[in-house]
Amino acid sequence: MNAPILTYVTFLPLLGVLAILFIPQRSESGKKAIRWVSMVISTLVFFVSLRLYFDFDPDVAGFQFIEKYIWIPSYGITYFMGLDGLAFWLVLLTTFLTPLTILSTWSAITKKVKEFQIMMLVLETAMLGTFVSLDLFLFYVFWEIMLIPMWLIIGVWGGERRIYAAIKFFLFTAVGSFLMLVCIIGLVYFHHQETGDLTFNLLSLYNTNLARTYEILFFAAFALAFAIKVPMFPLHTWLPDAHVEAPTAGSVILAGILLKMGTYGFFRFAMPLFPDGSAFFTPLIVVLSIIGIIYGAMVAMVQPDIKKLVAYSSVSHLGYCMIGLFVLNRHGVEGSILQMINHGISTGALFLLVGVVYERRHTRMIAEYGGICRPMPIYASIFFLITLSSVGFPTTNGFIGEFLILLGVFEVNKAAAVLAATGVVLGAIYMFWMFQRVFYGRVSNPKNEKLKDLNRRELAYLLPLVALVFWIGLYPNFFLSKMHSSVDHFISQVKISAEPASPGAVVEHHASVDKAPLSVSAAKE
Amino acid sequence: MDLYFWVFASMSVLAGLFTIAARDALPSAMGLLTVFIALASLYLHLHAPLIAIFQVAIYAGAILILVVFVIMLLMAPGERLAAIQANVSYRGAGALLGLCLIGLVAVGTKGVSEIVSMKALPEGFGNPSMFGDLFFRDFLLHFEVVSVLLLVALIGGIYLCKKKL
Amino acid sequence: MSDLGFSFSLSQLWQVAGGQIILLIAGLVLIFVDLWLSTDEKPDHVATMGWLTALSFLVALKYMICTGWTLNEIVLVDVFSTEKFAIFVSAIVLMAGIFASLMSIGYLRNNKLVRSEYFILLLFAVYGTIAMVQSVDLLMMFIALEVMSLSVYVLAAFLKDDRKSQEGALKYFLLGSFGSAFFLFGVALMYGLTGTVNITKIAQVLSTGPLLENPGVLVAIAMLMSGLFFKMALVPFHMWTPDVYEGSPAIITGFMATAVKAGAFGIFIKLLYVTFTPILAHSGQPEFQSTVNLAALAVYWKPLLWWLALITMFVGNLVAVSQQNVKRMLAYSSIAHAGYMVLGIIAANDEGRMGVLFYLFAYTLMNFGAFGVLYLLDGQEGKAQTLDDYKGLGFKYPALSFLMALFLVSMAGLPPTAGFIGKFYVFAAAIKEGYLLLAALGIMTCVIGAYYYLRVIWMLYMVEPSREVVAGRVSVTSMIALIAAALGIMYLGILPEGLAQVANVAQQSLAMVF
Amino acid sequence: MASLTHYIVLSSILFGLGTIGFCTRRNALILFMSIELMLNAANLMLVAFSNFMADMAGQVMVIFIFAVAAAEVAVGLAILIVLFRHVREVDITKFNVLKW
Amino acid sequence: MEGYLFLIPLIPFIGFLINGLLGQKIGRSGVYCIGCSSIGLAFLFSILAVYQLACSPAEDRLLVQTLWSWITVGNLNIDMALMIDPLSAVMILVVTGVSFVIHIYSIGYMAHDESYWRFFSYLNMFVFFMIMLVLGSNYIVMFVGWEGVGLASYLLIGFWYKENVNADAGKKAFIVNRIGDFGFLLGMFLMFITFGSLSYLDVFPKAVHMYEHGMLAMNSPVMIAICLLLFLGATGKSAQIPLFVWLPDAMAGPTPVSALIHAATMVTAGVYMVARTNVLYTLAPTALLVLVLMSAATAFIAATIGILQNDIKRVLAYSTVSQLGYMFIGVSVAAYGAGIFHLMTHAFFKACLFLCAGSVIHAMGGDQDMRSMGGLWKKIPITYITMLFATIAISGIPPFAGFFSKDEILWKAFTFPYYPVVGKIVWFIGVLAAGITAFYMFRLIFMTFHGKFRGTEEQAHHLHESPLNMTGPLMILAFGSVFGGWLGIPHLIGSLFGHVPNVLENFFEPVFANSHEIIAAYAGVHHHSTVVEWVLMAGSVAVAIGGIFLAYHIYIRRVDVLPEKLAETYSIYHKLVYNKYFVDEIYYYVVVLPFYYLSMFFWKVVDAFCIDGVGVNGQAWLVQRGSGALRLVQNGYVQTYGAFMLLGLVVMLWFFIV
Repeated sequence: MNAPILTYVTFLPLLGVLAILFIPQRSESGKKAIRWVSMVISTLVFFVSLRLYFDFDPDVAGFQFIEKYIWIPSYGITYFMGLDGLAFWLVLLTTFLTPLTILSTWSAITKKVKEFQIMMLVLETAMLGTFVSLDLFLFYVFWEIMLIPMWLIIGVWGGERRIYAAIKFFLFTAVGSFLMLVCIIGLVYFHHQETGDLTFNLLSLYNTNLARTYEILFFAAFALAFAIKVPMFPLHTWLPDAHVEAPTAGSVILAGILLKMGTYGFFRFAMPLFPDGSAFFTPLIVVLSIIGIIYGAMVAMVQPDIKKLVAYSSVSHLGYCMIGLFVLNRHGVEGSILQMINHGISTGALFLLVGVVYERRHTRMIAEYGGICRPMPIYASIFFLITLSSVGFPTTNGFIGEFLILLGVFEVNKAAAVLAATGVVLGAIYMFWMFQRVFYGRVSNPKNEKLKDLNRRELAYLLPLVALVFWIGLYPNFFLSKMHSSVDHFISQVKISAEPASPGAVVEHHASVDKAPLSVSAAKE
Repeated sequence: MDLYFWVFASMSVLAGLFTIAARDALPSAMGLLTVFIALASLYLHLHAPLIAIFQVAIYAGAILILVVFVIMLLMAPGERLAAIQANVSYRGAGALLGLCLIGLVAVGTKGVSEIVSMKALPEGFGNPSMFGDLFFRDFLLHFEVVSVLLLVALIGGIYLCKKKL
Repeated sequence: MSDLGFSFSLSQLWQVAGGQIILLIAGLVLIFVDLWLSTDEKPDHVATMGWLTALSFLVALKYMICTGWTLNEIVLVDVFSTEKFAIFVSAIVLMAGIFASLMSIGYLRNNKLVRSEYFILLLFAVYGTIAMVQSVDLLMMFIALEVMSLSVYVLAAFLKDDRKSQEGALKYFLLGSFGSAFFLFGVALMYGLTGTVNITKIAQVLSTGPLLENPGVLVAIAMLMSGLFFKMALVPFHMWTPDVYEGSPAIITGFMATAVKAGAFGIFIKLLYVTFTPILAHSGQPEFQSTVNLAALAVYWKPLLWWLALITMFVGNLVAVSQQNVKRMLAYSSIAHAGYMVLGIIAANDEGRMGVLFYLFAYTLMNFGAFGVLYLLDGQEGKAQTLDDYKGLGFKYPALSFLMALFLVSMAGLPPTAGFIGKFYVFAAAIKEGYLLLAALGIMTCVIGAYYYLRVIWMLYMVEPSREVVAGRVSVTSMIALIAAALGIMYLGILPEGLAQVANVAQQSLAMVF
Repeated sequence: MASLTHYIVLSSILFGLGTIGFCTRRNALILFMSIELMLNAANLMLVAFSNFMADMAGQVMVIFIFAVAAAEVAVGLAILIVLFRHVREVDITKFNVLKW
Repeated sequence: MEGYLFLIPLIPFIGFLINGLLGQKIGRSGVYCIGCSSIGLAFLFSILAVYQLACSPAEDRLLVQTLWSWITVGNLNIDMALMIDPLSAVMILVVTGVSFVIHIYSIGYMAHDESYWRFFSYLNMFVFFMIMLVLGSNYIVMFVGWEGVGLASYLLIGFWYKENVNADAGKKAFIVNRIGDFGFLLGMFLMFITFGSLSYLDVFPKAVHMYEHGMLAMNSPVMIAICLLLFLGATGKSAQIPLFVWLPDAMAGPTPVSALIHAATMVTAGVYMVARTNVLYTLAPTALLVLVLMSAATAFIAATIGILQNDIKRVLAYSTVSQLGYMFIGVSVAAYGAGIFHLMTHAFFKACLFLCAGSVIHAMGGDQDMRSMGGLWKKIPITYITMLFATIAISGIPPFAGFFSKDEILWKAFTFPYYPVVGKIVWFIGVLAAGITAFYMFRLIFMTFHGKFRGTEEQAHHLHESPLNMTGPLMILAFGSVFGGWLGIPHLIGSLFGHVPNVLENFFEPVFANSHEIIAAYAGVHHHSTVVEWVLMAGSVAVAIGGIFLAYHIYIRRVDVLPEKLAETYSIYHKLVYNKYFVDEIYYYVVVLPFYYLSMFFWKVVDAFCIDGVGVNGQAWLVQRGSGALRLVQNGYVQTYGAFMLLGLVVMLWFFIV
């Protein structure tokens, strides 16, 4: 067994917290030191996580880098971590985005620097933990821990209505996740009844045969928790508020990673655990996703606030991810996963970009800008490239994701695909309209005349994102190749068991499900 | 027909009613005194002479006197509380609920007497020596704890009432 | 049997009630120490008294754990028992006592109260609680309950110059007496029905005779329970809680919310399970085999507790939302917590009882922590208790605020804190027994709970200060206690298994109480 | 000879009167007395049972309840007196600062 | 062998990067040099590739270069691959050739613009994407180019972004194109699930195979759907009804852009795509019917709008729309070669026309209104002559290029094998449109170059011929306009001169062979007499000449009275046509505004009020209020508290006993 690399990756940021705790922040140099420590640690985390890339075996359908220790034996709770093709990318996305985000706070966060950086690092740990946990309890713990730092980031360092936004964010998420906890426990006990095995181990729980009613019930609760996070229409209203009020870094992490937890949750938990439930709810979710795509785009279009616009665009984009997941074919699911990464990159970048002008002008209103293409050409160019990614321009990442998803949807339901594809048009409308109002025309506001273009630090955190946009756009196989087996496995998990049970099929399915994780652990140990 | 019982029972109920119905505190205390005495009489009837004595000595003699002292201390003679009744609805509800309680308890305990293992009273039941035996054997620990209780009451009372200790 | 005719030997007494005896002796010693010291009243003396009290709690704790926990059999002296359950609850109470005495040193100084009766009363309150938890005799329960209550009444009224304190205490006293009258009536009725006041004997008698079909038993149960519900502060027996908590000195509020509640829950669980459920049948003793019949009573108390838990969680959390005074808000929150704990009791399984014990432990840590910070931020009782006062203190008093935030997060039941694990245990237990709906509804009230807990945190960190608030002097003892509580919360939140095992062993011992 | 039932009913009536008094009266001292009434009801019950079951324990318990009642009254009155110093009233509807 | 194919797009791309990133540093000449030479090199490599292709035997005319495996998911396997076959060969020559010429022209045209480097980099980018579009070996790569040229178009239309109008036009172009792309995407999906691939080399043979083996019926709904969806894409890109509205606005861009993108290359991408997909279209006659009707309508309506436009570039823009309609008529009567032929000749003369117009505008100092021009021919003779040639070409006067291509289209329409009657009608519309085209094009010539100068003194003073780097391209393109048609000389005429071969048709044969076979097998081979063909040819020429004379009559001979008089006499029609049939307005009020208000409704009512207000904050309000109400129960009276305890007890007892 190799070194417990997932544990290292997950908890390394806490080391940074420890270091930062002892740096006084009264002086300017202290603040600088804090920032640097935070930056260095998170970069280190990224490099450590890169190690995963080299060791990741794309042919394995189950989980890799497995770590399992007994934690709370009386409830069968374990410290159980592992990665598959989806979690793998989300972990990398997290470790990649965090240092960039921290870099973006250099001049944005000048008060309470220490607390802020601590929150960022704690948040990173929580997010990573969420993605790598294979024990439902462990997952839930990380899932909830993540709430607090994010809540504080929005609430303490946010804008005018930060408290409203923060508490809305918190309560929305709490409603879903608390209910989910009840259902997690319920599931565990049903599993216990069935097999006599009391465990929170996800892989064992996959094999639970629940009564259909309970599958539907539990899926509903899980789906609620995740759908709020995604967020799906009509549970999305926390998002615009949270995004608008959060500081730039908060928005980036929120959009880039936190929202992925919703879709990730569907992929990892809700759907494979309750295939019948997911089959039952698929029509509803598809409809809501389509509504989300169209509605999100339309509402985004009329937003006067750039951040809000991007927030609503997230609703639209995440609609794609959801619908892609639920069509349950390779194209849809892989597209959806890729779209998760894409959205993390491009929407993250958009928020960073908005943050750049916000820092200079302290307003996010589109009407306050106009014509800033001229004072800030580099900024405009990068913004434009990211805009392209956001609207799914071919050769950018957005296209690959949307294309695969829509193709996947089309294979299953043509009408749904047609409706979903309108998002392609709508996306162009709101993004380009916004771009035009912000960057084109004459400089209408004299305050914008003297705007400074991007400095080197800003370029340093934006360019990697731009590079990724095109990397994924031009060579998506690099990313896709790692997820094929996991996605196949996922589809077989959800699909086969969702089919009306002929006894043979069920047995076969169980055998196949059992095999994969076991073989992995055997191989690894 | 047990006249003794009925006399003192009705006396205690009436006195009890008077206790809670009297406008002033002092007559109310007198009502309570009557209840105590009526109950003491019933205790005698129930072969509990010692309790009857204690009832009169401790309850009527000590506790109630304490209450009366406090009444004297805190209220001017004949002082009445303002006529306007605050919080009437709740109090009405309370009275109603109290009546319900009586009814329910009475209904609930209707069959109790059939179940309780009736025994003929042994010789000397209720006499002090028997009482003392029990008191100092089976209830020794209770006694000790009650002494602590009284100590607490003592300390508390002293602390609260004395202005400067 | 000694020649005095006692049914127990002194060594047995020492084994079973050693902790109580230590506390009693300490109490008496302290009275004399007090008398000796109080010839010239100085704050130092109060501190000395505080330290001595804490020390005696510690000694008692040590004694109870080292002696009681290692006993393989339950030792009984007819009225007291030393089953591990009682020891566990007593340990919680003693822990609360230690917290209370340590914090009180600072509290009394900040409030310029140089009165050492405080500690004596505290000591007797703890003594009463432990005696209550250890008792297996309804009469002793009642008397011990009164010892505890009277001490706490006086402590609640301890701020003689503060009208609120007095008013709260009087309400507490009146309603408490009212409640214990219920209990007493229940005791009397139960005695009449079964001919005994010993809870195991009651169980035996109830299960063998024709009594189970008699509604009189149910009347008695209802009376007994409602007396205890009062102390547990379940809706609708909770009405005293907010007023008394708000009025009382902060530390005493903390004590009431933790030790008294722990005692009440402890005795309630013991009474309920030993007397009214078939738990004794698990002991394997032939004379208790008949108690399996007591399962029939579940039809009565389970739905009752179901509704009570729901209403309690709901009302506690809901009303807390509109509270401006943090102390009062915490009072409502403690009501809500009681509701969660009842969830574990309804489950009526090992996990549930274990969960309640764990919950009580965690709850004691976090609640005492919160009240500790509250009094420190307060300066002098009542000076800065409202949410308005808390505005912007987060960066002015970072350590205190952080601790407050931690305690509140734990109360809100968010990981990785003990509060979360505690909630997890009780909910898991309820769900295991199929109370999915109740669990779901209950957990929704947690959302409301999260809202008002977080509101305090956001007042601390996210709002600009509205007026100048000067926190009181932070005494070392308080800080030690707070940090200990915080570490405990974190530790239990991450590694709960150890305590859970202990709690499990403790709850299992309930089956052996006879 | 009155039966046990008579005593139980009498006891519950007295107990009920106590609760009614507690819930309706505003004079704090009458509230005290109502509580005493309730305790006495319990005492009566104990003595009655003790008599009919021929078990002295019931009587012994009554003694303890006397003690408890005495202690309660002592403390309660003390608190009332302290509060009286602040409010100059024994009307409990005036003890209404703490609410909501 | 084919290893250099990737250089054709790569070089412009590198040019784009250099100009874009370092444009400000390397100075004007550097930018010009890189901008033009990169296209020049691409052109050279294109010639090389086409040469190689032409040298190989007809059945081997195919070069494929797979660059890398792009998207591999499940059975979807898309390579980033380039392919050149006769069809793309012609296109690539047109694209790189015309681009090169226009790049050179741009040096002069953009000489005074401060953002010249940006212009050149965009232009290079456009060429890159256009090459990708043409050379892509599957629909996805084509889609890359397809969207990419749209992007370049967006950037170039809005090149002078300081004017919001320009930026608006760019945005409009992009969004309208996106609507088309929406169809394109869906078409691809449908194609993928039908044929399991998106590569040309898989799809077409498979379609033929399936057809031949009866797995795919002629005119099956799937095929119709695919074809129509793809055509929706084409209507966006190629400005056909109903998505043509963006093109006239796109004239906001610099004139070279209009010439290159909005006349010669990008807008013809739709035609290319349909020709590329010929097999599928051939299998879907109904789709072709729709296409032909739409395109005929486009050709006619756009031409009528062209009559009354006063902005010189707008006239050309509508003319482009109309001509694109022509091309689509060509491809939609299954005469794919004819469509491409017209595409090629159109590239020459329309590019030439635009560049000339640019030259005129240049001379006029930026003024584009023909009403302020007149009599310019003396001042800018080269421009005049080249423009005249191009105009004659577009009017379809033999032997200019336009005549051949237009005539072939008309003839093929007349002999439309699937729907002969419709074909005849379309022929008639086509001839009519040709006449109108001739009319308004000459109107343009007459208003601009003849008569009196109507502009200001200053403009008159400013008038000058453009420099050589601008007139040179004009001449080259004019040359193309004159002689370009000879590549596709019809058999009829070719036989007159001793079997001059129709080079183009022969060259294309391998690409369209399958379609021709299918048509022949399905509709049979009809032989039309040469007499009919001659008569039709003469008829269309006559109509064109008639149009020219009409223009002459109105705008030269009776210019003082007739235009106004006509406008008054037919004021309703005048207004209608003058305002472009109010299409923009209709779209605005029927689509844009409702859409906007619907969005506002969603935001303000559904989101803010219903979900957030009632749903979310409503619950919070409920909790707050509930809390506020419930706390009042806690009224501070001991009796109340006692009553509640009593209540609890009573309820418990009730529950237990009763």
